[in-house]
Amino acid sequence: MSSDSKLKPIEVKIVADPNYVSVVRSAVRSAAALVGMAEEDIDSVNLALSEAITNVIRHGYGGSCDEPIILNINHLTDDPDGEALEFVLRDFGKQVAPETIKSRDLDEIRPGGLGVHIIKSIMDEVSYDCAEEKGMTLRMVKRVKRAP
Amino acid sequence: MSSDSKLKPIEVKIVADPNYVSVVRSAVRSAAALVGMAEEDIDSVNLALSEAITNVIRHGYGGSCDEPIILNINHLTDDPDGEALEFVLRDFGKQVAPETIKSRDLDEIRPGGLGVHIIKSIMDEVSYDCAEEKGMTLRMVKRVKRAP
Amino acid sequence: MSEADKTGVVKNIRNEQNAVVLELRGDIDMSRSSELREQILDVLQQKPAALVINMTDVAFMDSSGLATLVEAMQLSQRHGSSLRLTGLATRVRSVFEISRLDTIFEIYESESEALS
Amino acid sequence: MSEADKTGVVKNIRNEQNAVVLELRGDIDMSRSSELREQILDVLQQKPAALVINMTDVAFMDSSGLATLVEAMQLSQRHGSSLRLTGLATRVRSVFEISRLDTIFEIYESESEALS
Ligand SMILES: Nc1ncnc2c1ncn2[C@@H]1O[C@H](COP(=O)(O)OP(=O)(O)O)[C@@H](O)[C@H]1O
Ligand SMILES: Nc1ncnc2c1ncn2[C@@H]1O[C@H](COP(=O)(O)OP(=O)(O)O)[C@@H](O)[C@H]1O
Repeated sequence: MSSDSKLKPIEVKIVADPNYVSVVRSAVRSAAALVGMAEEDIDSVNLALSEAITNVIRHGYGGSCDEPIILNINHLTDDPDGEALEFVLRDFGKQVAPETIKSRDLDEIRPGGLGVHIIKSIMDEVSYDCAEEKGMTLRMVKRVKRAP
Repeated sequence: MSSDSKLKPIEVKIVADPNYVSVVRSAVRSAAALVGMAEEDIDSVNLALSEAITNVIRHGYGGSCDEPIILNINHLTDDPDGEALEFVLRDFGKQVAPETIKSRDLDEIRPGGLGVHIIKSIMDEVSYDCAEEKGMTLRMVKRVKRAP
Repeated sequence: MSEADKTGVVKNIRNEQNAVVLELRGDIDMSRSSELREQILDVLQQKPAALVINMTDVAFMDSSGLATLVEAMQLSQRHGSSLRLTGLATRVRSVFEISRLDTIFEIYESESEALS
Repeated sequence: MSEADKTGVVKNIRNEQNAVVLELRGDIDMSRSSELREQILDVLQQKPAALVINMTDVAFMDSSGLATLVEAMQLSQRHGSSLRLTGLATRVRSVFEISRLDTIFEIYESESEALS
Protein backbone atom coordinates (compact mmCIF):
# COMPACT_ATOMS: atom_id res chain seq x y z
CA MET A 1 0.00 0.00 0.00
CA SER A 2 1.33 3.40 -0.88
CA SER A 3 2.08 5.15 2.37
CA ASP A 4 -0.16 8.15 1.74
CA SER A 5 -3.33 6.17 1.10
CA LYS A 6 -5.85 5.79 3.87
CA LEU A 7 -6.26 2.56 5.80
CA LYS A 8 -9.92 1.62 5.85
CA PRO A 9 -11.60 0.57 9.10
CA ILE A 10 -10.93 -2.89 10.51
CA GLU A 11 -12.88 -4.66 13.23
CA VAL A 12 -11.72 -7.64 15.24
CA LYS A 13 -14.21 -9.29 17.56
CA ILE A 14 -13.13 -11.87 20.11
CA VAL A 15 -14.54 -13.21 23.33
CA ALA A 16 -13.03 -12.52 26.73
CA ASP A 17 -10.38 -15.23 26.61
CA PRO A 18 -6.74 -14.41 27.39
CA ASN A 19 -5.61 -16.68 24.55
CA TYR A 20 -7.03 -14.27 22.03
CA VAL A 21 -4.89 -11.32 22.94
CA SER A 22 -2.21 -12.79 20.65
CA VAL A 23 -4.66 -12.98 17.73
CA VAL A 24 -5.40 -9.29 18.15
CA ARG A 25 -1.70 -8.47 18.33
CA SER A 26 -1.10 -10.28 15.03
CA ALA A 27 -3.89 -8.43 13.28
CA VAL A 28 -2.76 -5.07 14.67
CA ARG A 29 0.84 -5.72 13.61
CA SER A 30 -0.27 -6.30 10.01
CA ALA A 31 -2.61 -3.33 9.99
CA ALA A 32 -0.07 -0.92 11.47
CA ALA A 33 2.56 -2.15 9.01
CA LEU A 34 0.19 -1.19 6.18
CA VAL A 35 0.29 2.48 7.23
CA GLY A 36 4.07 2.25 7.62
CA MET A 37 4.17 2.71 11.38
CA ALA A 38 7.71 2.26 12.74
CA GLU A 39 8.36 -1.28 14.05
CA GLU A 40 9.15 0.03 17.54
CA ASP A 41 5.84 1.84 17.75
CA ILE A 42 3.94 -1.23 16.54
CA ASP A 43 5.50 -3.12 19.44
CA SER A 44 4.44 -0.41 21.89
CA VAL A 45 0.92 -0.21 20.51
CA ASN A 46 0.59 -3.96 20.86
CA LEU A 47 1.73 -3.75 24.45
CA ALA A 48 -0.84 -1.04 25.24
CA LEU A 49 -3.62 -2.98 23.51
CA SER A 50 -2.70 -6.16 25.37
CA GLU A 51 -2.97 -4.26 28.65
CA ALA A 52 -6.32 -2.80 27.64
CA ILE A 53 -7.79 -6.17 26.60
CA THR A 54 -6.40 -7.86 29.70
CA ASN A 55 -8.14 -5.21 31.82
CA VAL A 56 -11.44 -5.81 30.05
CA ILE A 57 -11.18 -9.55 30.68
CA ARG A 58 -10.12 -9.07 34.30
CA HIS A 59 -12.12 -6.05 35.44
CA GLY A 60 -14.88 -5.65 32.86
CA TYR A 61 -15.89 -9.30 32.79
CA GLY A 62 -14.30 -10.60 36.01
CA GLY A 63 -12.40 -13.35 34.21
CA SER A 64 -12.42 -15.49 31.12
CA CYS A 65 -15.90 -15.89 29.60
CA ASP A 66 -17.81 -15.99 26.34
CA GLU A 67 -18.72 -12.29 26.28
CA PRO A 68 -17.55 -10.20 23.33
CA ILE A 69 -14.72 -7.68 23.08
CA ILE A 70 -14.59 -5.60 19.91
CA LEU A 71 -11.59 -3.68 18.63
CA ASN A 72 -12.06 -1.13 15.86
CA ILE A 73 -9.02 0.29 14.12
CA ASN A 74 -9.37 3.57 12.24
CA HIS A 75 -6.79 5.52 10.31
CA LEU A 76 -7.01 9.25 11.08
CA THR A 77 -5.53 11.36 8.32
CA ASP A 78 -7.20 14.75 8.89
CA ASP A 79 -5.73 15.50 12.29
CA PRO A 80 -3.67 18.72 12.42
CA ASP A 81 -1.20 16.87 14.71
CA GLY A 82 -0.56 14.43 11.87
CA GLU A 83 -1.66 11.01 10.79
CA ALA A 84 -2.67 8.56 13.52
CA LEU A 85 -4.22 5.19 14.25
CA GLU A 86 -7.29 5.17 16.47
CA PHE A 87 -8.11 2.05 18.47
CA VAL A 88 -11.58 1.78 19.98
CA LEU A 89 -12.05 -1.10 22.41
CA ARG A 90 -15.63 -1.91 23.35
CA ASP A 91 -16.89 -4.32 25.98
CA PHE A 92 -20.30 -5.11 27.46
CA GLY A 93 -19.16 -5.82 31.00
CA LYS A 94 -19.08 -3.88 34.26
CA GLN A 95 -19.29 -0.12 34.02
CA VAL A 96 -17.09 2.11 36.15
CA ALA A 97 -16.77 5.88 36.26
CA PRO A 98 -13.97 6.79 33.81
CA GLU A 99 -12.27 9.07 36.33
CA THR A 100 -11.72 6.12 38.69
CA ILE A 101 -9.52 4.35 36.15
CA LYS A 102 -6.06 5.64 36.84
CA SER A 103 -2.50 4.50 37.26
CA ARG A 104 -1.04 3.95 40.72
CA ASP A 105 2.07 5.37 42.34
CA LEU A 106 5.02 3.65 40.63
CA ASP A 107 7.39 4.16 43.57
CA GLU A 108 5.73 1.34 45.44
CA ILE A 109 7.27 -1.89 44.11
CA ARG A 110 4.55 -4.52 43.98
CA PRO A 111 3.11 -6.91 41.39
CA GLY A 112 0.26 -5.53 39.30
CA GLY A 113 -1.37 -2.17 38.88
CA LEU A 114 0.72 -1.14 35.88
CA GLY A 115 -1.68 -1.61 32.95
CA VAL A 116 -3.28 1.83 32.90
CA HIS A 117 0.11 3.49 33.36
CA ILE A 118 1.50 1.55 30.38
CA ILE A 119 -1.50 2.41 28.19
CA LYS A 120 -1.22 6.12 29.04
CA SER A 121 2.57 6.16 28.56
CA ILE A 122 2.35 4.67 25.07
CA MET A 123 -0.78 6.15 23.55
CA ASP A 124 -1.01 9.83 22.62
CA GLU A 125 -4.67 10.03 23.64
CA VAL A 126 -6.56 7.78 26.05
CA SER A 127 -10.19 8.18 27.11
CA TYR A 128 -12.54 5.85 28.90
CA ASP A 129 -16.26 6.21 28.41
CA CYS A 130 -19.30 4.46 29.90
CA ALA A 131 -22.01 6.39 28.07
CA GLU A 132 -23.50 3.33 26.36
CA GLU A 133 -26.12 1.21 28.07
CA LYS A 134 -23.66 -1.55 28.86
CA GLY A 135 -19.91 -1.84 29.22
CA MET A 136 -17.03 0.53 28.57
CA THR A 137 -15.48 2.11 25.51
CA LEU A 138 -11.78 2.85 25.59
CA ARG A 139 -10.52 5.13 22.83
CA MET A 140 -6.78 5.27 22.20
CA VAL A 141 -4.89 7.24 19.57
CA LYS A 142 -1.30 6.69 18.48
CA ARG A 143 0.27 9.11 16.02
CA VAL A 144 2.08 7.47 13.14
CA LYS A 145 5.81 8.00 13.02
CA ARG A 146 7.20 6.29 9.96
CA ALA A 147 10.18 4.02 9.97
CA PRO A 148 13.18 6.17 8.87
CA MET B 1 -3.69 -22.82 25.46
CA SER B 2 -4.00 -26.48 26.30
CA SER B 3 -4.54 -28.31 23.05
CA ASP B 4 -7.77 -29.99 24.13
CA SER B 5 -9.59 -26.81 25.07
CA LYS B 6 -12.00 -25.29 22.60
CA LEU B 7 -11.18 -22.17 20.62
CA LYS B 8 -13.97 -19.66 21.06
CA PRO B 9 -15.42 -17.88 18.00
CA ILE B 10 -13.45 -15.04 16.40
CA GLU B 11 -14.72 -12.50 13.91
CA VAL B 12 -12.62 -10.30 11.67
CA LYS B 13 -14.37 -7.60 9.67
CA ILE B 14 -12.60 -5.72 6.92
CA VAL B 15 -13.64 -3.78 3.87
CA ALA B 16 -13.08 -4.96 0.32
CA ASP B 17 -9.50 -3.74 0.01
CA PRO B 18 -6.75 -6.07 -1.23
CA ASN B 19 -4.36 -4.66 1.39
CA TYR B 20 -6.37 -6.27 4.14
CA VAL B 21 -5.94 -9.83 3.05
CA SER B 22 -2.61 -9.82 4.91
CA VAL B 23 -4.30 -8.64 8.12
CA VAL B 24 -6.69 -11.59 7.92
CA ARG B 25 -3.79 -13.98 7.28
CA SER B 26 -2.02 -12.74 10.41
CA ALA B 27 -5.10 -13.19 12.57
CA VAL B 28 -5.79 -16.65 11.14
CA ARG B 29 -2.18 -17.71 11.71
CA SER B 30 -2.42 -16.82 15.41
CA ALA B 31 -5.84 -18.41 15.82
CA ALA B 32 -4.88 -21.66 14.08
CA ALA B 33 -1.68 -21.84 16.14
CA LEU B 34 -3.82 -21.70 19.29
CA VAL B 35 -5.53 -24.98 18.36
CA GLY B 36 -2.15 -26.49 17.46
CA MET B 37 -2.75 -26.82 13.73
CA ALA B 38 0.39 -27.95 11.90
CA GLU B 39 2.39 -25.07 10.40
CA GLU B 40 2.05 -26.47 6.88
CA ASP B 41 -1.73 -26.59 7.17
CA ILE B 42 -1.85 -23.04 8.53
CA ASP B 43 0.00 -21.95 5.38
CA SER B 44 -2.48 -23.80 3.16
CA VAL B 45 -5.51 -22.44 5.00
CA ASN B 46 -4.14 -18.93 4.60
CA LEU B 47 -3.70 -19.51 0.89
CA ALA B 48 -7.29 -20.73 0.52
CA LEU B 49 -8.64 -17.81 2.55
CA SER B 50 -6.64 -15.31 0.49
CA GLU B 51 -8.17 -16.79 -2.67
CA ALA B 52 -11.64 -16.61 -1.17
CA ILE B 53 -11.29 -12.99 -0.06
CA THR B 54 -9.70 -11.98 -3.37
CA ASN B 55 -12.71 -13.50 -5.16
CA VAL B 56 -15.13 -11.54 -3.00
CA ILE B 57 -13.30 -8.30 -3.76
CA ARG B 58 -13.05 -9.08 -7.46
CA HIS B 59 -16.33 -10.84 -8.26
CA GLY B 60 -18.61 -10.06 -5.31
CA TYR B 61 -17.85 -6.34 -5.21
CA GLY B 62 -16.30 -5.79 -8.64
CA GLY B 63 -13.11 -4.26 -7.22
CA SER B 64 -11.77 -2.42 -4.20
CA CYS B 65 -14.47 -0.57 -2.25
CA ASP B 66 -15.70 0.27 1.25
CA GLU B 67 -18.16 -2.60 1.52
CA PRO B 68 -17.70 -5.12 4.36
CA ILE B 69 -16.29 -8.64 4.30
CA ILE B 70 -16.70 -10.67 7.48
CA LEU B 71 -14.74 -13.77 8.42
CA ASN B 72 -15.95 -15.93 11.30
CA ILE B 73 -13.68 -18.63 12.67
CA ASN B 74 -15.23 -21.45 14.66
CA HIS B 75 -13.58 -24.42 16.30
CA LEU B 76 -15.56 -27.61 15.67
CA THR B 77 -14.84 -30.27 18.27
CA ASP B 78 -17.90 -32.53 18.01
CA ASP B 79 -17.36 -33.75 14.46
CA PRO B 80 -17.02 -37.55 14.16
CA ASP B 81 -14.30 -36.94 11.53
CA GLY B 82 -12.27 -35.14 14.19
CA GLU B 83 -11.57 -31.62 15.29
CA ALA B 84 -11.72 -28.88 12.65
CA LEU B 85 -11.67 -25.16 12.04
CA GLU B 86 -14.66 -23.69 10.25
CA PHE B 87 -14.24 -20.46 8.28
CA VAL B 88 -17.37 -18.60 7.23
CA LEU B 89 -16.79 -15.74 4.81
CA ARG B 90 -19.71 -13.37 4.34
CA ASP B 91 -20.08 -10.56 1.82
CA PHE B 92 -22.93 -8.27 0.76
CA GLY B 93 -22.08 -8.03 -2.93
CA LYS B 94 -23.31 -9.67 -6.08
CA GLN B 95 -25.16 -12.95 -5.74
CA VAL B 96 -24.49 -15.84 -8.08
CA ALA B 97 -25.90 -19.35 -8.12
CA PRO B 98 -23.53 -21.50 -6.03
CA GLU B 99 -23.38 -24.23 -8.69
CA THR B 100 -21.88 -21.75 -11.18
CA ILE B 101 -18.80 -21.26 -9.01
CA LYS B 102 -16.43 -23.96 -10.10
CA SER B 103 -12.82 -24.54 -11.03
CA ARG B 104 -11.73 -24.58 -14.65
CA ASP B 105 -9.82 -27.21 -16.62
CA LEU B 106 -6.23 -27.04 -15.37
CA ASP B 107 -4.76 -28.45 -18.57
CA GLU B 108 -5.17 -25.13 -20.29
CA ILE B 109 -2.19 -22.98 -19.28
CA ARG B 110 -3.40 -19.42 -18.86
CA PRO B 111 -3.26 -16.73 -16.18
CA GLY B 112 -6.11 -16.76 -13.68
CA GLY B 113 -9.02 -19.01 -12.95
CA LEU B 114 -7.24 -20.98 -10.22
CA GLY B 115 -8.78 -19.59 -7.03
CA VAL B 116 -11.74 -21.95 -6.67
CA HIS B 117 -9.54 -24.93 -7.53
CA ILE B 118 -7.06 -23.93 -4.81
CA ILE B 119 -9.81 -23.42 -2.22
CA LYS B 120 -11.33 -26.83 -2.97
CA SER B 121 -7.95 -28.57 -3.00
CA ILE B 122 -7.03 -27.28 0.43
CA MET B 123 -10.25 -27.24 2.39
CA ASP B 124 -11.99 -30.46 3.46
CA GLU B 125 -15.44 -28.95 2.92
CA VAL B 126 -16.43 -26.00 0.72
CA SER B 127 -19.94 -24.71 0.16
CA TYR B 128 -21.21 -21.49 -1.38
CA ASP B 129 -24.59 -20.16 -0.40
CA CYS B 130 -26.69 -17.17 -1.52
CA ALA B 131 -29.70 -17.74 0.72
CA GLU B 132 -29.44 -14.39 2.51
CA GLU B 133 -31.02 -11.26 1.11
CA LYS B 134 -27.69 -9.88 -0.08
CA GLY B 135 -24.30 -11.32 -0.94
CA MET B 136 -22.73 -14.74 -0.62
CA THR B 137 -21.68 -16.95 2.26
CA LEU B 138 -18.74 -19.27 1.73
CA ARG B 139 -18.30 -21.97 4.37
CA MET B 140 -14.99 -23.80 4.49
CA VAL B 141 -13.86 -26.50 6.91
CA LYS B 142 -10.31 -27.66 7.50
CA ARG B 143 -9.68 -30.61 9.80
CA VAL B 144 -6.98 -30.07 12.38
CA LYS B 145 -3.90 -32.23 12.04
CA ARG B 146 -1.53 -31.44 14.85
CA ALA B 147 2.14 -30.75 14.40
CA PRO B 148 3.97 -34.05 15.14
CA MET C 1 4.73 3.80 -4.65
CA SER C 2 8.46 4.41 -4.96
CA GLU C 3 10.91 1.55 -5.27
CA ALA C 4 12.51 2.66 -2.03
CA ASP C 5 9.21 1.97 -0.29
CA LYS C 6 9.73 -0.75 2.30
CA THR C 7 6.73 -2.60 0.99
CA GLY C 8 7.84 -2.59 -2.66
CA VAL C 9 7.66 -6.05 -4.20
CA VAL C 10 11.06 -5.72 -5.92
CA LYS C 11 13.98 -5.96 -3.53
CA ASN C 12 16.70 -5.70 -6.13
CA ILE C 13 17.36 -5.89 -9.89
CA ARG C 14 20.77 -7.09 -11.03
CA ASN C 15 22.35 -7.57 -14.44
CA GLU C 16 24.34 -10.75 -14.73
CA GLN C 17 25.99 -12.09 -17.86
CA ASN C 18 23.12 -12.79 -20.31
CA ALA C 19 20.57 -12.61 -17.52
CA VAL C 20 18.62 -10.19 -15.39
CA VAL C 21 18.02 -11.28 -11.79
CA LEU C 22 14.89 -9.91 -10.16
CA GLU C 23 14.79 -10.40 -6.40
CA LEU C 24 11.32 -10.21 -4.90
CA ARG C 25 10.20 -9.83 -1.31
CA GLY C 26 7.18 -9.89 0.97
CA ASP C 27 3.74 -11.34 0.37
CA ILE C 28 2.60 -11.47 -3.25
CA ASP C 29 -1.16 -11.29 -3.30
CA MET C 30 -3.81 -9.20 -5.06
CA SER C 31 -2.50 -6.03 -3.38
CA ARG C 32 0.92 -6.37 -4.99
CA SER C 33 0.56 -8.52 -8.09
CA SER C 34 -0.08 -5.56 -10.41
CA GLU C 35 3.11 -3.89 -9.18
CA LEU C 36 4.93 -7.17 -9.85
CA ARG C 37 3.39 -7.36 -13.31
CA GLU C 38 4.64 -3.87 -14.23
CA GLN C 39 8.12 -4.61 -12.97
CA ILE C 40 8.40 -7.87 -14.89
CA LEU C 41 7.05 -6.35 -18.11
CA ASP C 42 9.62 -3.57 -17.72
CA VAL C 43 12.47 -6.05 -17.53
CA LEU C 44 11.14 -8.19 -20.38
CA GLN C 45 11.07 -5.10 -22.65
CA GLN C 46 14.86 -5.30 -22.56
CA LYS C 47 14.60 -8.83 -24.01
CA PRO C 48 17.24 -10.40 -21.76
CA ALA C 49 18.46 -13.90 -22.70
CA ALA C 50 17.18 -15.02 -19.32
CA LEU C 51 15.08 -13.53 -16.53
CA VAL C 52 15.81 -15.19 -13.20
CA ILE C 53 13.20 -14.46 -10.53
CA ASN C 54 14.63 -15.04 -7.08
CA MET C 55 11.86 -15.52 -4.52
CA THR C 56 13.97 -16.27 -1.45
CA ASP C 57 12.36 -13.41 0.47
CA VAL C 58 8.81 -14.17 -0.62
CA ALA C 59 6.95 -15.70 2.32
CA PHE C 60 3.57 -16.01 0.65
CA MET C 61 2.13 -16.03 -2.85
CA ASP C 62 -1.41 -16.66 -4.00
CA SER C 63 -2.94 -17.25 -7.44
CA SER C 64 -2.81 -13.57 -8.40
CA GLY C 65 0.97 -13.79 -8.11
CA LEU C 66 0.87 -17.04 -10.01
CA ALA C 67 -1.26 -15.49 -12.78
CA THR C 68 1.35 -12.76 -13.15
CA LEU C 69 4.10 -15.38 -13.50
CA VAL C 70 2.11 -17.38 -16.07
CA GLU C 71 1.63 -14.20 -18.10
CA ALA C 72 5.34 -13.42 -17.74
CA MET C 73 6.25 -16.89 -18.97
CA GLN C 74 4.05 -16.59 -22.03
CA LEU C 75 5.45 -13.15 -22.82
CA SER C 76 9.05 -14.24 -22.30
CA GLN C 77 8.51 -17.13 -24.73
CA ARG C 78 7.33 -14.65 -27.35
CA HIS C 79 10.38 -12.45 -26.64
CA GLY C 80 12.75 -15.41 -26.84
CA SER C 81 13.76 -14.90 -23.20
CA SER C 82 14.02 -17.78 -20.79
CA LEU C 83 12.11 -17.34 -17.51
CA ARG C 84 13.57 -19.12 -14.51
CA LEU C 85 12.42 -19.26 -10.90
CA THR C 86 14.51 -19.90 -7.81
CA GLY C 87 14.37 -19.62 -4.02
CA LEU C 88 10.82 -20.96 -3.65
CA ALA C 89 9.89 -21.66 -0.05
CA THR C 90 7.80 -24.80 0.53
CA ARG C 91 4.62 -22.81 0.97
CA VAL C 92 5.26 -20.87 -2.23
CA ARG C 93 6.13 -24.00 -4.19
CA SER C 94 2.90 -25.62 -3.04
CA VAL C 95 0.86 -22.97 -4.92
CA PHE C 96 2.52 -24.17 -8.14
CA GLU C 97 1.91 -27.80 -7.21
CA ILE C 98 -1.76 -27.39 -6.31
CA SER C 99 -2.25 -25.55 -9.61
CA ARG C 100 -0.22 -28.23 -11.45
CA LEU C 101 2.11 -25.58 -12.84
CA ASP C 102 5.27 -26.86 -11.14
CA THR C 103 6.27 -28.77 -14.27
CA ILE C 104 5.47 -25.88 -16.62
CA PHE C 105 7.94 -23.47 -15.04
CA GLU C 106 11.69 -23.88 -14.91
CA ILE C 107 12.30 -24.03 -11.16
CA TYR C 108 15.88 -24.13 -9.81
CA GLU C 109 17.16 -25.00 -6.37
CA SER C 110 19.65 -22.13 -6.31
CA GLU C 111 20.32 -18.90 -8.15
CA SER C 112 23.69 -20.15 -9.37
CA GLU C 113 22.00 -23.17 -10.95
CA ALA C 114 19.42 -20.89 -12.54
CA LEU C 115 22.23 -18.77 -13.98
CA SER C 116 24.33 -21.60 -15.39
CA MET D 1 -0.81 -28.47 29.57
CA SER D 2 2.22 -30.72 29.51
CA GLU D 3 5.73 -29.30 29.55
CA ALA D 4 6.30 -30.90 26.15
CA ASP D 5 3.51 -28.75 24.76
CA LYS D 6 4.90 -26.54 22.01
CA THR D 7 3.30 -23.53 23.62
CA GLY D 8 4.78 -24.14 27.09
CA VAL D 9 6.39 -21.00 28.51
CA VAL D 10 9.48 -22.88 29.78
CA LYS D 11 11.84 -23.92 27.03
CA ASN D 12 14.46 -25.43 29.27
CA ILE D 13 15.63 -25.67 32.89
CA ARG D 14 19.35 -26.18 33.53
CA ASN D 15 21.38 -26.55 36.68
CA GLU D 16 24.63 -24.61 36.56
CA GLN D 17 27.10 -24.24 39.41
CA ASN D 18 25.20 -22.39 42.19
CA ALA D 19 22.49 -21.32 39.78
CA VAL D 20 19.40 -22.55 38.00
CA VAL D 21 18.90 -21.21 34.49
CA LEU D 22 15.29 -20.98 33.34
CA GLU D 23 14.92 -20.41 29.59
CA LEU D 24 11.55 -18.97 28.58
CA ARG D 25 9.94 -18.72 25.16
CA GLY D 26 6.99 -17.23 23.32
CA ASP D 27 4.69 -14.40 24.31
CA ILE D 28 4.21 -13.88 28.03
CA ASP D 29 0.82 -12.34 28.58
CA MET D 30 -2.25 -13.06 30.74
CA SER D 31 -2.71 -16.42 29.01
CA ARG D 32 0.67 -17.71 30.15
CA SER D 33 1.72 -15.71 33.20
CA SER D 34 0.13 -18.14 35.67
CA GLU D 35 2.06 -21.03 34.11
CA LEU D 36 5.22 -18.93 34.43
CA ARG D 37 4.40 -18.16 38.06
CA GLU D 38 4.06 -21.86 38.93
CA GLN D 39 7.31 -22.75 37.19
CA ILE D 40 9.26 -20.00 38.94
CA LEU D 41 7.81 -20.83 42.36
CA ASP D 42 8.78 -24.46 41.74
CA VAL D 43 12.40 -23.53 41.09
CA LEU D 44 12.55 -21.10 44.01
CA GLN D 45 11.42 -23.88 46.38
CA GLN D 46 14.85 -25.41 45.77
CA LYS D 47 16.38 -22.17 47.14
CA PRO D 48 19.14 -21.90 44.48
CA ALA D 49 21.91 -19.37 45.14
CA ALA D 50 20.84 -17.70 41.90
CA LEU D 51 17.94 -18.01 39.50
CA VAL D 52 18.87 -16.77 36.02
CA ILE D 53 15.88 -16.17 33.77
CA ASN D 54 16.95 -16.21 30.13
CA MET D 55 14.39 -14.45 27.93
CA THR D 56 16.19 -14.67 24.58
CA ASP D 57 13.21 -16.44 23.00
CA VAL D 58 10.56 -14.19 24.52
CA ALA D 59 9.22 -11.91 21.80
CA PHE D 60 6.59 -10.16 23.87
CA MET D 61 5.81 -9.57 27.52
CA ASP D 62 3.11 -7.45 29.12
CA SER D 63 2.47 -6.33 32.69
CA SER D 64 1.06 -9.70 33.75
CA GLY D 65 4.46 -11.19 32.95
CA LEU D 66 6.09 -8.30 34.75
CA ALA D 67 3.87 -8.80 37.82
CA THR D 68 5.00 -12.43 37.95
CA LEU D 69 8.64 -11.34 37.84
CA VAL D 70 8.13 -8.72 40.58
CA GLU D 71 6.55 -11.38 42.77
CA ALA D 72 9.43 -13.75 41.95
CA MET D 73 11.96 -11.11 42.91
CA GLN D 74 10.29 -10.45 46.26
CA LEU D 75 10.08 -14.17 46.99
CA SER D 76 13.69 -14.79 45.95
CA GLN D 77 14.83 -12.04 48.34
CA ARG D 78 13.02 -13.79 51.17
CA HIS D 79 14.65 -17.10 50.18
CA GLY D 80 18.10 -15.54 49.96
CA SER D 81 18.28 -16.36 46.22
CA SER D 82 19.49 -13.84 43.68
CA LEU D 83 17.14 -13.29 40.71
CA ARG D 84 18.85 -12.28 37.46
CA LEU D 85 17.42 -11.54 34.04
CA THR D 86 19.14 -11.83 30.69
CA GLY D 87 18.37 -11.92 26.96
CA LEU D 88 15.82 -9.11 27.01
CA ALA D 89 14.82 -7.97 23.52
CA THR D 90 14.30 -4.22 23.13
CA ARG D 91 10.55 -4.55 23.16
CA VAL D 92 10.66 -6.66 26.33
CA ARG D 93 13.10 -4.31 28.05
CA SER D 94 10.82 -1.38 27.28
CA VAL D 95 8.08 -2.88 29.49
CA PHE D 96 10.50 -2.64 32.41
CA GLU D 97 11.48 0.89 31.45
CA ILE D 98 7.93 2.20 31.05
CA SER D 99 7.12 0.70 34.46
CA ARG D 100 10.34 2.13 35.92
CA LEU D 101 11.39 -1.33 37.08
CA ASP D 102 14.53 -1.57 34.95
CA THR D 103 16.70 -0.39 37.85
CA ILE D 104 15.01 -2.66 40.39
CA PHE D 105 15.89 -5.88 38.59
CA GLU D 106 19.39 -7.20 37.95
CA ILE D 107 19.49 -7.24 34.14
CA TYR D 108 22.52 -8.70 32.33
CA GLU D 109 23.59 -8.44 28.71
CA SER D 110 24.47 -12.13 28.42
CA GLU D 111 23.86 -15.34 30.29
CA SER D 112 27.57 -15.79 31.01
CA GLU D 113 27.65 -12.36 32.70
CA ALA D 114 24.55 -13.28 34.68
CA LEU D 115 26.26 -16.47 35.85
CA SER D 116 29.58 -14.92 36.85
N1 LIG E 1 -11.78 -2.15 31.40
C1 LIG E 1 -11.92 -1.84 32.71
N2 LIG E 1 -13.12 -1.97 33.31
C2 LIG E 1 -13.26 -1.68 34.62
N3 LIG E 1 -12.26 -1.23 35.40
C3 LIG E 1 -11.05 -1.09 34.88
C4 LIG E 1 -10.80 -1.39 33.51
N4 LIG E 1 -9.51 -1.14 33.26
C5 LIG E 1 -8.96 -0.73 34.39
N5 LIG E 1 -9.87 -0.69 35.40
C6 LIG E 1 -9.62 -0.25 36.80
O1 LIG E 1 -8.37 0.43 36.86
C7 LIG E 1 -7.48 -0.17 37.83
C8 LIG E 1 -6.03 -0.07 37.37
O2 LIG E 1 -5.81 -0.95 36.27
P1 LIG E 1 -4.32 -1.44 35.94
O3 LIG E 1 -3.41 -0.26 36.00
O4 LIG E 1 -4.35 -2.17 34.67
O5 LIG E 1 -3.92 -2.39 37.13
P2 LIG E 1 -4.52 -3.83 37.55
O6 LIG E 1 -5.32 -4.30 36.42
O7 LIG E 1 -3.30 -4.66 37.80
O8 LIG E 1 -5.33 -3.57 38.79
C9 LIG E 1 -7.99 -1.59 37.96
O9 LIG E 1 -7.66 -2.16 39.21
C10 LIG E 1 -9.50 -1.41 37.78
O10 LIG E 1 -10.10 -1.03 38.97
N1 LIG F 1 -17.24 -14.62 -4.20
C1 LIG F 1 -17.69 -14.78 -5.48
N2 LIG F 1 -18.77 -14.12 -5.92
C2 LIG F 1 -19.19 -14.28 -7.17
N3 LIG F 1 -18.63 -15.09 -8.08
C3 LIG F 1 -17.53 -15.78 -7.72
C4 LIG F 1 -17.01 -15.67 -6.39
N4 LIG F 1 -15.94 -16.48 -6.31
C5 LIG F 1 -15.78 -17.06 -7.53
N5 LIG F 1 -16.74 -16.65 -8.38
C6 LIG F 1 -16.91 -17.10 -9.78
O1 LIG F 1 -16.13 -18.28 -9.99
C7 LIG F 1 -15.18 -18.10 -11.07
C8 LIG F 1 -13.89 -18.85 -10.81
O2 LIG F 1 -13.15 -18.24 -9.77
P1 LIG F 1 -11.58 -18.46 -9.66
O3 LIG F 1 -11.32 -19.92 -9.79
O4 LIG F 1 -11.12 -17.84 -8.41
O5 LIG F 1 -10.94 -17.74 -10.91
P2 LIG F 1 -10.87 -16.18 -11.29
O6 LIG F 1 -11.23 -15.41 -10.05
O7 LIG F 1 -9.47 -15.96 -11.71
O8 LIG F 1 -11.87 -16.02 -12.40
C9 LIG F 1 -15.01 -16.60 -11.18
O9 LIG F 1 -14.63 -16.20 -12.46
C10 LIG F 1 -16.40 -16.09 -10.80
O10 LIG F 1 -17.27 -16.10 -11.91
